[in-house]
Amino acid sequence: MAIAIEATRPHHSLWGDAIIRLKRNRFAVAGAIIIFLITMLAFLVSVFSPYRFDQQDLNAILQGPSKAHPFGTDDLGRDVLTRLLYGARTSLAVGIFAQFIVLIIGIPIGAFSASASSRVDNFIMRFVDVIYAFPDILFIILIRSILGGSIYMMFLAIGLVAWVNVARLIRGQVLFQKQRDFVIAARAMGASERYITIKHLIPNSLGPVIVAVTFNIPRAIFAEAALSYIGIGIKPPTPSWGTMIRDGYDVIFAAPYLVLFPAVAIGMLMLSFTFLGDGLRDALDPRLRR
Amino acid sequence: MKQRLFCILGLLLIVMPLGLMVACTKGESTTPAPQVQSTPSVPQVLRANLDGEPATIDPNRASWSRERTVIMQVFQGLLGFNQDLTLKPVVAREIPSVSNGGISADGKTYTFKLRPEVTWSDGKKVTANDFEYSIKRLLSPDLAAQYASFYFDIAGGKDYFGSAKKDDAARTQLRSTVAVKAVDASTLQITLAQPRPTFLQIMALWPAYPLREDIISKFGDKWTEPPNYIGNGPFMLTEWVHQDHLVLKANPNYWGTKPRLSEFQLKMITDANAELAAYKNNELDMSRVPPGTEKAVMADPVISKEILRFPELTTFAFQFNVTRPPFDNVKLRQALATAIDRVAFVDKVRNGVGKPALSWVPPGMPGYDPNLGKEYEFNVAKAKQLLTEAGYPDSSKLPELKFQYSDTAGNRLIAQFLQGQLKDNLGVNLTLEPMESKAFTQFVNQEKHTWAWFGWGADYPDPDNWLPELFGTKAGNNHTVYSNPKFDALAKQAKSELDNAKRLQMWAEAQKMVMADTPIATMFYRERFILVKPTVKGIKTTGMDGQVTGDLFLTEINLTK
Amino acid sequence: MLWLIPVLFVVAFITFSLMHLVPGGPWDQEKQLAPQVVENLNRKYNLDKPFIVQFGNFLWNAVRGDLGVSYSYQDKGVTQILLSGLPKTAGLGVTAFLIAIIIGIPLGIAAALKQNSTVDYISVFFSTLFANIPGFVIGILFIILFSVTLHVLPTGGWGSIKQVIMPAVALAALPAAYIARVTRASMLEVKHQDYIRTAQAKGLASRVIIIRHMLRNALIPVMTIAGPELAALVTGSFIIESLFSIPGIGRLFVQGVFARDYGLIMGTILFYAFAVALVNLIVDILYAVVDPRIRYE
Amino acid sequence: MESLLAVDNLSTHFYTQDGLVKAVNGVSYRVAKGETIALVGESGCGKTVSALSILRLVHEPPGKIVAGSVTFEDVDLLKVSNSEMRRVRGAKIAMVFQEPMTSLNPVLTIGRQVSETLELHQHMGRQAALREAIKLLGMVGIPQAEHRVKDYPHHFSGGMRQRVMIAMAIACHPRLLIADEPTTALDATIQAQLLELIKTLTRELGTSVILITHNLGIVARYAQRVYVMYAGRIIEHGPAQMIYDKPRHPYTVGLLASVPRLDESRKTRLMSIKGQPPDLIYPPPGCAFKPRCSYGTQCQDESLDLVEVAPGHYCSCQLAPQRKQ
Repeated sequence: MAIAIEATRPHHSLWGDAIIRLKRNRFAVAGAIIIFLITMLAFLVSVFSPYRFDQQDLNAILQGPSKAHPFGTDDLGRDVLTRLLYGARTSLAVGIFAQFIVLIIGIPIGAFSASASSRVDNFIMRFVDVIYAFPDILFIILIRSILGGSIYMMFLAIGLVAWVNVARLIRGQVLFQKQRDFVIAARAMGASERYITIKHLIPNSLGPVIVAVTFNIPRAIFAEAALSYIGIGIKPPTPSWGTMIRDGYDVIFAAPYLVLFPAVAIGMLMLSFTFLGDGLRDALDPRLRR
Repeated sequence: MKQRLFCILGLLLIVMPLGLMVACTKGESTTPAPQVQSTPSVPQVLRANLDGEPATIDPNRASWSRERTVIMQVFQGLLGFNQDLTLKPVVAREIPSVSNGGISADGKTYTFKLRPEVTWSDGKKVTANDFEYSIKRLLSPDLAAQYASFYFDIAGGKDYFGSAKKDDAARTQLRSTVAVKAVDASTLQITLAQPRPTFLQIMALWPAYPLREDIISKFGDKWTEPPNYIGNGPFMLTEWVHQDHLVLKANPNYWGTKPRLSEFQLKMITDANAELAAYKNNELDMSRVPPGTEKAVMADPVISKEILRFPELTTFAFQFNVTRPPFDNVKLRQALATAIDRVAFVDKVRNGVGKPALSWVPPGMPGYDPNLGKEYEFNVAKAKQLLTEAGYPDSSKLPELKFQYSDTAGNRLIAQFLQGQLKDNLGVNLTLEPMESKAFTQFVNQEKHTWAWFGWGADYPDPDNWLPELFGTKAGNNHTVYSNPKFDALAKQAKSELDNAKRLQMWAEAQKMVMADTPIATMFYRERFILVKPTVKGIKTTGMDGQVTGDLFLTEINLTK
Repeated sequence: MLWLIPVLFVVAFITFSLMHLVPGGPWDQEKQLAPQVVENLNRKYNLDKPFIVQFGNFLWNAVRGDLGVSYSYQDKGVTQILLSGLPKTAGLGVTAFLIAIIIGIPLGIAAALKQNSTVDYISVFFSTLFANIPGFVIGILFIILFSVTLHVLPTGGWGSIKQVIMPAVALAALPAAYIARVTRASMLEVKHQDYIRTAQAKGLASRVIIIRHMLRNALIPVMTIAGPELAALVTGSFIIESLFSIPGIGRLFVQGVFARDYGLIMGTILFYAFAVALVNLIVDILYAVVDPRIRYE
Repeated sequence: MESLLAVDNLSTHFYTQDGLVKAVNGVSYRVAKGETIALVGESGCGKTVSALSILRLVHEPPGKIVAGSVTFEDVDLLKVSNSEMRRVRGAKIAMVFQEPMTSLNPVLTIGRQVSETLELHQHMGRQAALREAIKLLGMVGIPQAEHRVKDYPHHFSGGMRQRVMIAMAIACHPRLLIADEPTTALDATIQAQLLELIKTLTRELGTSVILITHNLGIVARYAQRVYVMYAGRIIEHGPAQMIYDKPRHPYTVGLLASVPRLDESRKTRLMSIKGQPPDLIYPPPGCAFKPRCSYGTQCQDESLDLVEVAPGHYCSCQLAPQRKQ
C-alpha cells in the first residue's frame, strides 16, 4: 500500500520521513526517553545525591536497601544508588562509543569485502579469522604496560576485537542483498556499485546489524569490567556497571542486590536501544511502512 | 601464598596459644575419637576441595600449598611438625641434636637415624639411599626445582645446581661431591657448608621427602600418575582425573598408626561461590567462605555452627619503595602508616575476621613481639603531625602518591580502603594503579613500583624465613629496597647462631630495627575462616596448613553420624 | 583449506611475539625465585635461546603434532592436556549450541509472525534478560536454585547428564537470545517480500509458507551470527568451566596467559584459530547451500 | 451471461500511522464465465487492493476489508473459513502479480514452485507434479522446460519469470485469473507476447480474467468490458469498445488522451492529467477528480452514483450525460 500513500503526500527526505515515523513509534520514543533520562541522571547525580561515589562508611557495610540507601551499600559502605548512577557515565560511554568504533570499522570492511572480487573477499575474511583468534588479553596487557590504562585504550581494545562480528554480518547480508532483484534492477539502470552499496545494500542489511549492536552493548559493558581488572579503563574507586557486577558476584551469597541493580540497569539500557533500534529500522525500511 | 583475605577476632588470638584457640572455636579438634568404634557404619570418606589442578605432585618440584596437601598424605620425611609447629621425628628415630650426637659440635654435620619399620606402600623398606637420591635429584640442574635454593646450605649443593652449562662428566663429579651420604641403609649423613640452625626445619619440608629411584627412572614424568606414585605415607593416590578430582585411599601397608579415614577425595572447584554451594549441597565436607560473606555466614542459623577459624602464619603489608621519592622520606612513611585504621578494616570490612598487624613476624611463631609497632597504631593527630615533620604541613603540596597492586577482588578492596583512609584522615589523594598479576610481580621484582601491596606466608616457622630474605640488602625478596648495614650484620650472625635463645633474641633485635625504619606499613595477619560439616571430627589445625585445613594431621580425622 | 596454513602461521607468530613482549614471565612469582633457579628453568625450557630459534622450534614441533610442554602443569604436554579437555568442552559447547538453536529460532519466528504481540514482547524480555546477566551470575543463580535450594542437580563436575544441564543452559542463554532476535529481524524482512504473497495466492498453508518459503531466506543472517557463536562455544568458556568445574579447555588460554604458560598459550590459541577458521568456512559453504544465488568457488 | 464473480460495494481501508486510507471505497463489479474484464486506473487508485481483497491477501493489519461481499460461484468469499479460502486460492482463483522480478522465491527451483501448487490442489505425487510442471512450462513457451525446472529464478529474465508465474497460475485450471499489471515491468515486445499468451490459454481453459492495468491502450484488444477506477471508486464502466470510442468521464478522457508511449517511464506518462492524485487520507468531498477536472467549475451537484449514460455504459460524472458531443 506504500505506493499509494507516497504518491499522494508531499515528499519528505528519507530521513525526515523516518524521523516522523520514528516519533509515532511508542516504544522507540520510550527507549529514547529512558536513554536520555539515564544520561541526565548520570550527570546530575552529584547534584542530588547526598553521597560521593567514593564515600566510604565503615559502619554501614553491605547493608540491604534502606531509606538512607535505597539500593543498599557495598563492601566499603558506599551508596550503591549513587555509584550506579555515576557508573552510568562510564557504561554509557563504553556501551555506545565502542559500538561506534565497531560500526565505523565493521560496516565498510564488511561491505567492501562482499562487493569485492572473491579473491579479495577471501583474503579479507581470512584476515578476519586472524582477528577472531587474536590473543586479545595478551594484546591488552601489553597495551596497558606500554601506554598505561586510559579509558580510550579501552574503547580501542573493545572496538578492535568486536568489529569483526559486524563486518562478517554486514558481508553476509550484503552478499545476500546484492542478489536481490531491486539491486540487479538498479545495476541495470547503470547505478554505480558504490551507489548501490550505500543506497541499497547497507540500508537493507541493517536489521540484523541493529540487533547485533544492541547485543554488543551489554557485552561491551562486561568487557569493560574484565578489562578494568587488567588495569585498563576506569580505575577504582570510579564505578562502572560492569565492575559493580563483578565485585558484587564475590559476595553474592551475602548481598545479591549488589549484582541485581546494575544488571537491571544494563538491561534497561539495552532494552531501550533495542526498541530505538527496531523503531529506526522500521522507520528506515519503506517496505514496512504503514 | 595466594592472597585470600581471611581474618579473625584479634583479642582471642593475643591471649590464647594456637591449640587452645582452635579448641575453643571447634572443641572436637583435640578430643580423641572413640566415635570410630561407636559408629563403624559411617563411611570414612572425607570430601575436601583443592582449588585447582596441582601443578605437580613431585615432592622435589612442588612449590604450592595446593600440591603439598596431596604430597604430605602420600609421603613422609625424616622430620615433621607438631600442632604447635615444633619439630617431631617421623621417619627419623629422633631429632638430631648436639646432645644426642645427631649434630656435630661445629653445627655443620647432621646424622639422621632412620626407623627400621618404615616401608613404602608396595612393601619395600625405606632406606637412607632413598633420601640421598631425593636430595641430590632436588639439587640437580636439569630438574630446576623451585625450592632447590632452600638446600643450598648443603655443601656442594649450590655448585651442583649451578652446573647446567658443564658437561656430563663434570656434573656427575659435582653430584658426587654433594654432601648427602647414606652411610648405611638406616643412616643418612648431611654436611653443611656453614652452620644453619634452621636446617632441621628445612629438612621437615616436602622437597626433602624420600623418593624411589627405581620408579622414577622407570616411569619418567609419568611417575606421578597412579599407580606409579608410590610413597611411604598413610595414604596412596589411587585416582587422578586431571582438572577434576583426586582420590587417595588409606595405605594398608602404612608403618605407623593407620588413618581413620578409608578415603580422601579432593575435588578441584576453583570458584569460591561454587565451592560454598557444593558444600551447602553436601558434596563437600569442608569449604572456603567467599571473602566478605563471613558476616552472612555467622548470621546463618545452620552453617554458623559449622565455622572453623584459626590464625595463619601470613602477614599482609604495604611495602614502600624506600628509594622512590617521596617515599624515601621516613617521616612520610610513618605518617602514612599511622593514618590507616587497621582495626576498622579488620572489624568492619572483614567482619572481624583476622588480626590487625602492627609488626611483621606474625603471632604463633617464634619472634612475634606483641609490643612491637605500637607507634603505628591508628592516630590521625599524630599522622598529621608526622606529615608536617616530613615537610608537608599542607597535604595538597604532596607530589602524587601512586599505589600498585595485583588486581584481584580482595586487593582492589584493600586499595580502595587505603585510598579512602588517606583521603579522609590526611586529605591525601592516592592514585591507584591496578595491574595484571604477573605484570605486577615483575614490576615489583624489578623495583619499578613506588608503593605496593604484598603478603608473606611462612615456608617454615622461623624468623630467618621472615627477616633476612625480605630486609637484607639485595636479598631476593627485598622489594622495599631497604638497606641497613647494622641489620645485615646482625642477620648474618643470627643465621648461623647455634644457641637458639640467643638466636631468637638477635632476630627480635633485627625486627625492631626494621620496624623503626618503616619500610613497610603492616596491615593484618591472615586468619583462615572455613566451614566444616559437624560430622567431621578430629581436625587439628596449624598456622601452616596447606590448601586443605588439617592436612598436617589428616590421619586423626574421622567422620561420625 | 590451504589458506588455513597462513592464517595459523600469522596467528602463531603474533601470539608468540606478544607473549614474549608482555611484561612478566612464567617465573615471576610473588615469592621471587633464586636467580640460579630461574637460570636453570630458562635453560630447561629453552627460554635462554634467541626468539627466532624458540619460534622455529615451536613451529617444527607443532607441525609434528607436539605443542610443547605446559609450564604450569609441569609433567604434561600441551597436546595431551588439550586432547583430554577437548571432548568435554566440545560436547558441552555443541549441546549448548543446539539448545540455543532449538530455543532461539522458533522464538524468533513466533516473534516475527506476531510482531508487536505478547509473544514478541515476551521474547524481547527474555532476550534482554539473558543478554544482560553475565554467565557467571546466571550460573551461580542456577546453582543456588537447583543445587542448594532444590537439591535436584549437582553443583558441578563432569560425567553425568545431570552435570551437563546447568552449564549447557547457562552457556546457551545468550546465544539463544541473540539468535532469537536476529531470526525475528530477518523474518520481518522476508515476511514482506512479494514471493510470500505469491505463495499465499497459491493457497499454501501458512505452516508450509513459513518453513518452505520464509525460513530459508531468513536463515542467512542467522547463520552469519551463529557461526562465531558456535566457534566460541566449542572452544569453551572460561567462566562457565570454572564455575561448574568442568575439566575442559575453555579456561586453559586465560589460565595460560595469566600464568605466562607459553606452551599452553600457543597450544590453545592455535586450536582456537583452527576452530574459528573452520566454522567460518562451514558458514560460507552453508551460504551457498541455503542461497543458490551465492556461489563460492 | 451467467456470472462467475460478483464484487458488491467492496470497501477495504488501511489504518496507517498517518490516518485512515480508504483504498477501496464501495466498489462493485461483475465477471461472467469466460469473460475478461479490465480494471483501469493510475497507480494507487485501488485496483490492486480490490483484487487482493478478492483473495483476502490484504495485509491485516494495517489493511482491513470493512464492507461488501465477494460472491464467487454463489459463495461469499469474505465469509468462508481460512482453510476453505486456501482451497480457492491457486485452485479456482489464481493471480499473476505485477513484479515478476520479486514474485518468485529466490531459493526454490522453478520446478518446485510450479509443482507445489499441483501437489497441493491436484494431490499429485512429487514426480507426477514435476512432469506436469514441465508440461506447463512448455505450454507457456519456456524452451527445454525439462532442463530449466532445476534452475532458480535468478537464471531467468523478467519475461521468462512472468511466463513461469503464468504457468503457476493456470496450473490448476482456475475458473478466474487475476492478472495484476502483468506486463508493466517488461518491455513492449514481451508485453504483447504475454498478453497473447494469457488470452489464448484462458480461452482454451474457459477461464475468466480480471486484467488490471493503467494502460487503456491494451484494454480494447483483450477485455470485453472495462471498469475505470479513481481514488478508490469505480467512476465509469461499460463495454470496452464503447469506453474506448466514447469515454464519458473527464478522467477517462484524460487517460485516453495520454496515449501510452512505452519508451517513456511511467511517471512522465500521467503528467498529461494536470495535478496530483488526491490524498486518500483527506479526500476532497464529493467528486475526488474535481480539483483536476477541466470542467471542475461547471459541475454543480457532485453525487457519485453511476448513471447509465448509454446501454450498459455507466458513468459517475454529472456533466457526462449532457456532453454527447
